[in-house]
Amino acid sequence: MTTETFKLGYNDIHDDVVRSIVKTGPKYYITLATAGSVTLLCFFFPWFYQLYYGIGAAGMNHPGVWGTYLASFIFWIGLSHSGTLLSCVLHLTNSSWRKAMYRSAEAMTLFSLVVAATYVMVHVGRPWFIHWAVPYPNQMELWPNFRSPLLFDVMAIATYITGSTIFIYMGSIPDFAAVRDRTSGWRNTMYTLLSLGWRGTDKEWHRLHWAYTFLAVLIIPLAVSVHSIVSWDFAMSIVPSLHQTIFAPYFVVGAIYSGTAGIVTVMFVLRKTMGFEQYITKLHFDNLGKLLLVLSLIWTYINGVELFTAWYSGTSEEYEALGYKLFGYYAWLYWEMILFCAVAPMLMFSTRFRTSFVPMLILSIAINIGMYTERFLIVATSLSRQYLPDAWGVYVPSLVEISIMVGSFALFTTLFLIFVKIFPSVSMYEVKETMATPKMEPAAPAAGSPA
Amino acid sequence: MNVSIVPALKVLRPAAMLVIVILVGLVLGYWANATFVPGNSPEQPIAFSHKIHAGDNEVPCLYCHTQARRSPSAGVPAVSKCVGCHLEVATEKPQIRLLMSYWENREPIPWIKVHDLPDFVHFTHKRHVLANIECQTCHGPVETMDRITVSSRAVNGSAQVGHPWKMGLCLSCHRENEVVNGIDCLTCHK
Amino acid sequence: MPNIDRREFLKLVGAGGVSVGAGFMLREANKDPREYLIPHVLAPEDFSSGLDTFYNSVCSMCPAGCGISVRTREGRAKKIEGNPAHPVSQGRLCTLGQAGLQALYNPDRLTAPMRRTGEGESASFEEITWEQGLKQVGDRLDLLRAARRGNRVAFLTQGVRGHLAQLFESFMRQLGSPRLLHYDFDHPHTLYAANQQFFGESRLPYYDLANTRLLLSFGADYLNNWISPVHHSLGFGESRQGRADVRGRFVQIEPRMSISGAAADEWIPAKPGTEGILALGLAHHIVAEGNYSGADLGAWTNALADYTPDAVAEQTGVPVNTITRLADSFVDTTPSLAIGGGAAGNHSNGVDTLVAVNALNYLVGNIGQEGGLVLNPEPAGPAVQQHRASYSAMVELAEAARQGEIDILIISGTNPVFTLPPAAEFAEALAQIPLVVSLSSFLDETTALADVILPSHTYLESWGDDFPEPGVGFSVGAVSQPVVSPLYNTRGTGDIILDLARRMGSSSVMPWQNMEEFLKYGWRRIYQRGDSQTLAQGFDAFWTSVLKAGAWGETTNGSTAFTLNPDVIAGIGVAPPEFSGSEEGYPFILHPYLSPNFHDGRGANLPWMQELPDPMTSVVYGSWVEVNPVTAEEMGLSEGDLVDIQSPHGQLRVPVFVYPAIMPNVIAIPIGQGHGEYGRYAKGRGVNPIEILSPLLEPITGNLASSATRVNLTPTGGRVKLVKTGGVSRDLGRDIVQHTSLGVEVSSAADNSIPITEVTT
Amino acid sequence: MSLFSRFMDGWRKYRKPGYYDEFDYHWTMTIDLDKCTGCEACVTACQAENNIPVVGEDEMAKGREMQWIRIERYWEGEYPNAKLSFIPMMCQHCDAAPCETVCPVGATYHNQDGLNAQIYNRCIGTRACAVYCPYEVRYFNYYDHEWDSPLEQQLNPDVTVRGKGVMEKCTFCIQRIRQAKDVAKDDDRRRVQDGEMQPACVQTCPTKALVFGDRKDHESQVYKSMNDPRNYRVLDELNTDSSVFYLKKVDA
Repeated sequence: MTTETFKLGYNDIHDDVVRSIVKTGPKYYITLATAGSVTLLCFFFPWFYQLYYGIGAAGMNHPGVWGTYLASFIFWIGLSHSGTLLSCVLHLTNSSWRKAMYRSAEAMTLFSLVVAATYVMVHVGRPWFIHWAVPYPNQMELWPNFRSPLLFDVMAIATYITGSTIFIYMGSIPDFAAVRDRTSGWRNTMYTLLSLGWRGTDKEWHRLHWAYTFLAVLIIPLAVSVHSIVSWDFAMSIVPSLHQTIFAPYFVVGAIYSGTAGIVTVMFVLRKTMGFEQYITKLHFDNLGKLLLVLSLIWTYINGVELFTAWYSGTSEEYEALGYKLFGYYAWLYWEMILFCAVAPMLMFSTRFRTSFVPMLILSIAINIGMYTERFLIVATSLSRQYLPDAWGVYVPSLVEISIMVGSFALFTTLFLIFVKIFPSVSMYEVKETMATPKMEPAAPAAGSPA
Repeated sequence: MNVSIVPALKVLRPAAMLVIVILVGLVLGYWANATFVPGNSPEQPIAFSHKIHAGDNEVPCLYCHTQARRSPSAGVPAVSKCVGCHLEVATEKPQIRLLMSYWENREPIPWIKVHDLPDFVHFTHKRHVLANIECQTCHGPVETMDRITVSSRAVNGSAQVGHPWKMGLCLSCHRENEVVNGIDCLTCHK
Repeated sequence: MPNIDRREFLKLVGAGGVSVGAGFMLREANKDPREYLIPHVLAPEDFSSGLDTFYNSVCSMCPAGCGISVRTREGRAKKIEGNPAHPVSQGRLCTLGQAGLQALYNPDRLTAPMRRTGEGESASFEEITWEQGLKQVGDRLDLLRAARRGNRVAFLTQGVRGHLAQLFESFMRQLGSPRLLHYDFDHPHTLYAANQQFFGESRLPYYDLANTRLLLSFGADYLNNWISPVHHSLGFGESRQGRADVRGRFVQIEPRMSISGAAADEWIPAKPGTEGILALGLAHHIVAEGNYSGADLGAWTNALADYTPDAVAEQTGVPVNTITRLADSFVDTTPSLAIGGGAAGNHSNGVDTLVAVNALNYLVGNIGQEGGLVLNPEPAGPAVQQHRASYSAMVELAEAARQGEIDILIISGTNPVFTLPPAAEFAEALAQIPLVVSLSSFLDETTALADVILPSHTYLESWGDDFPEPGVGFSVGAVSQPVVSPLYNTRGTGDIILDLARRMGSSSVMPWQNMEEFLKYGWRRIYQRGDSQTLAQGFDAFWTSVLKAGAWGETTNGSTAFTLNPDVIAGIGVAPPEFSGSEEGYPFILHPYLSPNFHDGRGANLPWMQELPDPMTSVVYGSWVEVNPVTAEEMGLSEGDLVDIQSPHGQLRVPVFVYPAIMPNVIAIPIGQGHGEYGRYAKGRGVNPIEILSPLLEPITGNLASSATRVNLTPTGGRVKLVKTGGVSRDLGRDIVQHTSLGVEVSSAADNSIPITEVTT
Repeated sequence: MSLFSRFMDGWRKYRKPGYYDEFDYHWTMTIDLDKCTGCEACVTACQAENNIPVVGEDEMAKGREMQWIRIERYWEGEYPNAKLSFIPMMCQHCDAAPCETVCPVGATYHNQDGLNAQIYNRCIGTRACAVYCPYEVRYFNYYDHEWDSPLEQQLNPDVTVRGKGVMEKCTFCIQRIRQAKDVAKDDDRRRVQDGEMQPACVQTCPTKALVFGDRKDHESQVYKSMNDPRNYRVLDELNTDSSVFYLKKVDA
């Protein structure tokens, strides 16, 4: 264990966290207001315009029928893998350094999933009929098409959202209780309801830990499957440079990669704004840095494989697609992606870099920009170069699309800001578990040892 | 310290009741409109009564709706058709006078469409009439109606799937009569 | 449940009331919009709702005269299809013909008679009644006629045939005016003149593509705009793959690859204007090889003495072996056929060129042969003189107008202001005429300058008839009947003329109330040609049968026997083409060609045509200049670069399209765009190459040598995105369009296959 | 539960081997590239028959053309030996269609006549089918199209006018097929005869390069020409098993 946490007593933790919820300065409200209004202006207004006018408001055309909407969708799904990874994997591997920040990570999971789901609505031409993609008996006697990877998507994401919601909620019940006991008025009422009458008896703790571990085990395969399925949307088509077996692992790794980078960003922000300097420490950045480094290496390898298979196939289709990716209309984006996601992360070989906050922040943001570009390229380049040369075309995003993309980040921020005022954004009880147990308090079983 | 949820729930009760009342209200209002102000039985320019014609006098449907036998659309009779009889029959009735005024000014009668399908449904009367399907199967007991209305009573029992003018009606009927390719989408949508 | 205090209760009641209202309105809001069923007052007998009715008629979108069959539903035209019974179209139709619907339903149609008010810039049109319009014109006509000065009236119309032509003629005869001009930009004057010279009759023969085994086309874009494209296409398909044993071979000789060039098996670029010389080169080889053994062999040998393959190769830029090969195969693979026209006919030596082509046919004995060139019988239609106006005739008209010799000009269907080069100064001439009357259905460039507009029906609303020329080897006629009731307050051209005739007191000579009556009167004569059985039925039965079938035919084959007038042979010879502008100052030769979509510009107001990708370049909405890749590279030009094209008589700014199949010193621009008027779809789009043509004449016909203008080409540095649907037009070894050679086919011929034998080349 | 069992039937039929052999008809088209002159009469015919909107210059510049059948052009060689070949490209009505598997709501499916159906009112506009289609012949309604009055009077009442957010494509003129079957039923024929019905493009093709008919009828013209030794299918290596056969261009 690192030294910082020892300076704290249980009460300090409570005070810090509860303060972060109860004490709300004007700064917070200003940020929330800005984020909210940006969401409204850049996300919802353009979207409603598009609903009224038709998808034509976006830049999509023939043959570029998919565009940034789908890219953003994949991006957000990818980001969502952060939480699952940290909470579940690290929980099971019993690596206690995760405990300070896994809840915000889970929040990221939840909210990026919400944003991703919204993007589905933005993407389709007639969202008012989206319910037809859900199997339910109806007088038309029609079922959705169960052979469609898009339908798998709907299922997978729905499951994933449900799972991670339960997961994050269950994990924070004891903390709700703790806050409940330190607040009054409407907050008290709210947390009373949220904590479901948690008393903190041994039995409760026991069950919590058991169920928590159980869920963790359940969610990991889910996380993997979700992004594999998303990748099948592309891989199951026969479009040159999309029709590849490597796509599932490629997407999963990419997802975890961008997700982890996302956590680094969020942690930095939390640390600065909520005053969690003592909980989120160099240690965390160091470990996450290592993780990132490994992921970036795997990601680069897979990219190489992708290029190689294209070249090795020797067909005109794959060649053209490959050449177009490397030197075509979008080439500069491709090389930007390589720089941010394959080259820059090499810096993290140095411990000094890993343990210094601001550089890590910048890098993490760069990585996510690069990863967004990757998703865009997957959609744009391959659709512009398909089988019939006389039908080739180029897709350029329109203002509406770009603004909605910006807006989606604002939407995410808004949701997150609301979250930090309702959920204890650092898991108090688990942090406590990392401390030496004083005699007075009822003992909790060691974390991660499933009963 | 109090950990029970019950007091918290108590606090919530008024809000909960409000919500419930509002929901009930919405449903009530919707239902009231649907039942007492049916949009599917409008006031026609001439109070033509199918009851008198098809019911009491047993004029066959195809006598006026001649098209139905050979065309996708059943069509409404030309004004001349009405006049053909009413030069003799019931000439004194005010409604007939109204009809005659249309006839003398050579104006068509702007009938309001009651039995309407979405534009993406290509129903053909011809095939159904030639297959000896009773008009009433879909149009309901027209011969009993003074003012025409979309009947929610479907003749064959199975056609109760939702509103009779929904796809369910067509499908169930096509299934029962084992229409060739009857449930292929392209049969009606093209 | 503990009791609720009263304010709590009131709150609930209030909320409940509001929500009931909300629910009520919700239902109200999602009720279906009200629709009406409007019945007929009197049931019409010719259609019943929900059922199609087909009317046979004649297409007037181009001079080919295809028979059409229009599908109508509830009295509205829904689709134009070819009339299977009509020998010209045989149930098929080109894209322009099908787009005729949009001429009928065009949002920019003239809906009522109009009169010009104000002068110059402030000029505008005010709506008037038919009575006013017809009176204004009729009175003036009456005055002139009474004063025996009817020759101060001029009548300018598009090329029309049949009884409408006759009507115009007798109308002008009543006025005693010789100034009746049929003007079309694309009328093949030189071809008629050449036939006059060679066959002694100014008529077109029937080109039997269907049965030919080798077609040499000297610049004639027979699949696109030349004479009768649909019928030629039918022949092309038949000749290519329609016959069990042989596959017709097609060779196209032209400086820029046209649609016909693309369809051909061999495309041979010859220097512009030297097509005739090439033809004579072939002729020389044929005679020299002793493949011609006619009585007049000697005469031929002398006439062709100068056209040795080497000399010809030197002049035309076509290699010697190609010339000899073509000549030999032309002799060997009979029946063969040589046709000439298009750009080849629009040079200073146009007539000679086409005579040379006829000579080629004569030498191998294709004339009167099946699969060759069949002479047509006298058209069955009413006898009318030739009123075809060449360029110089139009210039004369303009000159006369400038001299103040013309008081009234009636314009019908044609648009000279657009299709005449500015050098003719036609627009200026119009300004000099006191009363210009336009009978057009659209506000085109010429109509915009008229004083009175008496808008005509479109051809789908009016009566008429047509006797297609060339016939198909026998006499063909068809009546065009109205397929829909008129949309607007317009009248049929024939009816307008008859009305005017009445107003100038010619009703005694032209007693017919309307065009239909006149048609019936005229067709009575054709009816009388019928056999006893037809006559027995009586005229009305005959008339209905013609309307029903949409076509009338009579198998009186033209005279197959043909003897060549000896002094024609002496006169044979093609001079090298002249061009306007020096080769130094103007290094490029401008090759303007009729756009597949717009013909001579008449199709430019049809949205379908505007949005139809040009077959060769896939460009939509706009103009472009086609440049050879090598030239483009030398000048550093690429697709979309704006260039200035300068001729001695004008300048245009057009984007470049790098075109793989055009001679390095030739540039091509499609005709049809560049309208200044003519409705929302045509106006202000692209450029009109006619604007920069030099008024160089073909001496014999006096027609414009439209392919003989030299231009230079200067990059402006500007750049636009050429709007086109095509991506990369090279199939990078993907075998999308697969080819096969004849030999393989024969060997791998499976059962129920079409065996194709080697065509010796 | 009957609904469920029905669903299971529907599910099984996809896995049943040789399911597609059980069609009553098997509508097929052959296109003789040796006859095709690229005149584009078929394009206009299709546009008129199927209520295909005119999108205008700006939309064209964005690459949003709508014509269901398009003429593709491929150049070979350089001047003076440049050659140009045209190839009409429309929905190939593949019997193993990639687009059919991907539509989440089953708006596009294979019907018993071997047609690749597109049900506009079921489409939710994911555009996945357009991505999966290797021939790129599916066109999307990016907005509600308008006809300048009175051009709308030309619209074909037998064909639905598509609204925004809906995918559309060549249907082999299903409305004409339906009508032909209707006529056949009237005079108690079980089958539609060869040549009795033709799609707009086939009907108008001036060189008769396009032939359409029922593959099951071995006397039909289309059956003969699809067995011509020159026949091939575009992108056959993708095993889409398409119903449009092309006849090779002959070099001579």
